[in-house]
Amino acid sequence: MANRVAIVGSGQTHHRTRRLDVNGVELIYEATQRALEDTGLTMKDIDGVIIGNMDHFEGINYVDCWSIDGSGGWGKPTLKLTTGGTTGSTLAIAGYHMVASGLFDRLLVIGWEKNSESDTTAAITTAFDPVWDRSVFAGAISGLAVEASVYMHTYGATERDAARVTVRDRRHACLNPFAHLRKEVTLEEVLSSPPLADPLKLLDMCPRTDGACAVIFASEGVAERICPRPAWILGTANRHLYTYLGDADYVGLKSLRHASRELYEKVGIREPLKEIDVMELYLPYSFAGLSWIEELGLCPPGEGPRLLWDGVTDLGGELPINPSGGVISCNPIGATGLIRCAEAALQVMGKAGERQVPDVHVALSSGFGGCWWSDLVMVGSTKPA
Amino acid sequence: MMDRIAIIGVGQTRQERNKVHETFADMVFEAVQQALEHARIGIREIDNVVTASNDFWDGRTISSMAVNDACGSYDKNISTVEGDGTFAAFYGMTRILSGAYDTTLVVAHCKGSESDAKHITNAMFDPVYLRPLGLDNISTAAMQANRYMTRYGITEEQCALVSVKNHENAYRNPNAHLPMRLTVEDVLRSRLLADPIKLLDASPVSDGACALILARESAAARYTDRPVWVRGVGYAADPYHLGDRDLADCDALVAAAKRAYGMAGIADPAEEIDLVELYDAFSYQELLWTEGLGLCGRGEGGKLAASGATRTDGSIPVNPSGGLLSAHTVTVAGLVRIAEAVLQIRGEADQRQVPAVRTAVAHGVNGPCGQSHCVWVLGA
Amino acid sequence: MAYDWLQDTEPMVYESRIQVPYSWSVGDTGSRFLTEIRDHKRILGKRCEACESVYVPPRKMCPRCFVDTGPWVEVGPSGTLVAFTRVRYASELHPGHVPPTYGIIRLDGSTTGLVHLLGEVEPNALRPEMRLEPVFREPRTGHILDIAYFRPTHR
Amino acid sequence: MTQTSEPERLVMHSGDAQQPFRYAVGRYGSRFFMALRDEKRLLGIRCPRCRKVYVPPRQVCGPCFERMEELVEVASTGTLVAYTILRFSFLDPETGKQKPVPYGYGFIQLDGSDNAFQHFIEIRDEARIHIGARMRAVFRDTRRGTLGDIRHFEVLA
Repeated sequence: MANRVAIVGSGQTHHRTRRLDVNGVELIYEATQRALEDTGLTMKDIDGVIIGNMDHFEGINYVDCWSIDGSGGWGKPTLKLTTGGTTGSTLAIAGYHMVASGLFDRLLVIGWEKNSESDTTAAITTAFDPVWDRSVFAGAISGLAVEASVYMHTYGATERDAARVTVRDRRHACLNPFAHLRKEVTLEEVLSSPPLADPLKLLDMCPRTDGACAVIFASEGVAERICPRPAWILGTANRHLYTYLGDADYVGLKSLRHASRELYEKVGIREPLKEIDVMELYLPYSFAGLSWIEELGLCPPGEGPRLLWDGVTDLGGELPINPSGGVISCNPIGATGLIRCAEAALQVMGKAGERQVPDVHVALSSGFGGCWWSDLVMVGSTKPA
Repeated sequence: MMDRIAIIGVGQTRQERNKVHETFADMVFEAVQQALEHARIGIREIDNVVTASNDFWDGRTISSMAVNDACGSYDKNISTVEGDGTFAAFYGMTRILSGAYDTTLVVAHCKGSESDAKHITNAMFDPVYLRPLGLDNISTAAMQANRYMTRYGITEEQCALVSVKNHENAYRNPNAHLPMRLTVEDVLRSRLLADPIKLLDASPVSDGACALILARESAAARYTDRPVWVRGVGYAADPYHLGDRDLADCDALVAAAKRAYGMAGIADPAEEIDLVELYDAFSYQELLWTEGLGLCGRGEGGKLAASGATRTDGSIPVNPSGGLLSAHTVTVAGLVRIAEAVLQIRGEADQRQVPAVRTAVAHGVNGPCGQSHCVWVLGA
Repeated sequence: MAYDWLQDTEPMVYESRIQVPYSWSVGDTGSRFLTEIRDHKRILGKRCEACESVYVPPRKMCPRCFVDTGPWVEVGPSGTLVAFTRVRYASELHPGHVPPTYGIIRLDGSTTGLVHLLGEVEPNALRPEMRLEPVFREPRTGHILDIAYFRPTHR
Repeated sequence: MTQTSEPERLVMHSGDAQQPFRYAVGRYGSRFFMALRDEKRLLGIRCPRCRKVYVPPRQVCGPCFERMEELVEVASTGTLVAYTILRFSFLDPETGKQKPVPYGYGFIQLDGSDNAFQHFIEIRDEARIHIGARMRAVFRDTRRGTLGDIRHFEVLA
């Protein structure tokens, strides 16, 4: 049997539009120091570092090497993972495997981003095939707009339904001191915000954010000594399905459907809506909050809007989603997936402050990116069998 | 102690100057198919995949997206290490040790022919303090060579011997890019790039892909009667700013080797290791890395090479494949070192076979002037 | 379809580029370093109070001890040559499009080396431990090349 | 470098720095472009296992992990399966300049293929553009063997 692994602490920067006071290395240092403070550990206790972001977002090649001053990786095993938007969640999954391997006891996992330092859409566009996709594609916004158009066409969902997702996440963000956009918006404000790509408008989309997140993963036996109520990793699963955009199946998010079914099976979840207490999902835009929760099996296809309007996913509802405010309120891309995992762990540990959901035993976090890819990490209060 | 992990199959494309007919995906598909055949395993029995690539070299953010179809990861768990393949293989190994998977496919690709190495390697350097100086991999390596040779009295002739040996070895490796019969004089007289590095002290830019398949012991037995065991792995990083370290040292390599040897129970590497495949991006690096790997004392890398010990017929053959000097595929190069070590241990290295290899070391590097090193000890 | 279409296909190449503009934050620590050079031709390092290392360029944190660095300290401006190379090939990335000479220079009072350009010296005259001094550019803009290069100290 | 005030915080700009690339199209893609350039024909490739036809042609069927080699001609007409109209301006990473907007962008399932082909869509009459619309490729007169040899797709009259 593999070693069990828990998240024992984390640190986030206060995420902002632009952090001129620090360079990228110093931003990483800030999050890392906060994670160490959170756990009472020093860098000497850390036996390895994993870090990730997207090269062309900051224009830095070999970020793992460049960031050593701030990551604490001097003299330590240091590794970089990069999978685009899923980078943060990919890092969390790696944190799990590397500690579960028995080769590490206290592993520092860092995701970061300085979106302010480049043109995000230009940078994202370089993620796609230079010969076939790049000249017509317009980054995440165009891809997501296409998905939204198909969802509306297939199920009759409306822009107003989607706006309800933004309203929820932005309301939740007011409770999270680390979130970037901490101001409520109304349905009307979302609907009347400037158009980006039909049917998406400015307030349907995530912002561009500077920020970093560091999470410490520890092995069984070590974790309990660091933290009275660690967040145990119950399971991970992911799917990175496509090479070409045109191969994707725009009705729904197949990668999330497949990954979640694998994860539920592993962990023994039969009714996710009832058995999972809170979700921190990488929903980069409003429509994802309708359609992707269907893929997670919370309701039948096309019924996402009903769950939203019924308040099921609000704080206080049956299954709160994104009590942190989610990605629509804060998106330092290379950190975003890891923030979801860190927030899910905070909920399990009971350390989520004003955004705490009562009695969380099982929490799910997700990452999204690449060519419609999905990563999942589930954490819980009880050691897995 | 960790469970036993085996490498059950390896595959590599030819490493060439310009694979203009092939996309990243084409190269990856070729390497993966070879590895599957070598391991006598089907793609459906591979339960997870780790790819390795570099977004700058590929000219593509999320460079792994190009090879999702070709690496056979459809509907499987997959991840991507950005950096040398030895590091990706390490992560691939932990995914088995974690208990989550039985068989990991690791595949790396790179095509240096598609970009301009000066631009790509300049981007390794800090944009505020270093990039404006116009630094690249060659000019920074030259400073390391200068410092190393000055501190220990290493000679240009000793460096040249490495180039002569490795290019000669490449004649026996059908996958190598640049086999050449050279004399020390040829190397010394070749065009000066940046003192003291000359053209024939430097590696070419090569295209290629390499794949390997890792399996836990119980799974390995189903596929092969010739598993190559992972006896130890270690990796570590030095600080970033070149002036923060003494470039004549390679502390990160020493630390990485110490971990790997510790895990493998190796006390006297020069005595216990039968063969080394290391990351010789420049001729002086083979000398420096043999020191870091503990094959000789500090400052004795030049003497070790001059003694003939590192030749294929010597006491500790280094890079019988021809090394990076004969084929430098960047992120692929370290994975090729592992693949070559595996072939040697299995006795399948054909003309470049070194007799009776039971324990071999493979080595990979990330970052400028060997900032981050990964060391593998493999055994029969 | 016949198999040989693969063989008689002309291999096409798509010539392109990546041109994403970046605006890197220098940060408060780096900004102080560069503005001191710009305004006062003074080179500053930062000292770690735990290990006594003095870093140039200055770091907000000591990468070895992983704590905030302590006081600013003025270093140099003269220093000692640790390692060097003369580049012999052309690159449009070289400042002024001239193949540069590089050095790692340990400025007096610093424990680390600064990578920079060397000038006013024949490559054959370069020696380890050689004494060097900075030549400042006019006008200065708050850029690492406000130090134009280091040259041998003439006594 | 530019600066902001209080305290002075410098920013380092990359200016017009760029990295050149020579992306290999590969045999499969090159074959597609040869047919497009020389004959205004569109080619797909069929998987021997699942029989799906993919455009553009590539060597590997991802789901089957099968090597493909059976080229098939597909139509230059098809059905719009998804689309959007870009209304915000952004930097084109291939030029470093703002991309002109608005422009239409969509996925067209070409007749005879099983996946979608991504391209610009002509948007002069937005009211006629909808999911399910029948589309056709509009070819350029001068073709060089790139995706731009198709100007865009337009709604069939």
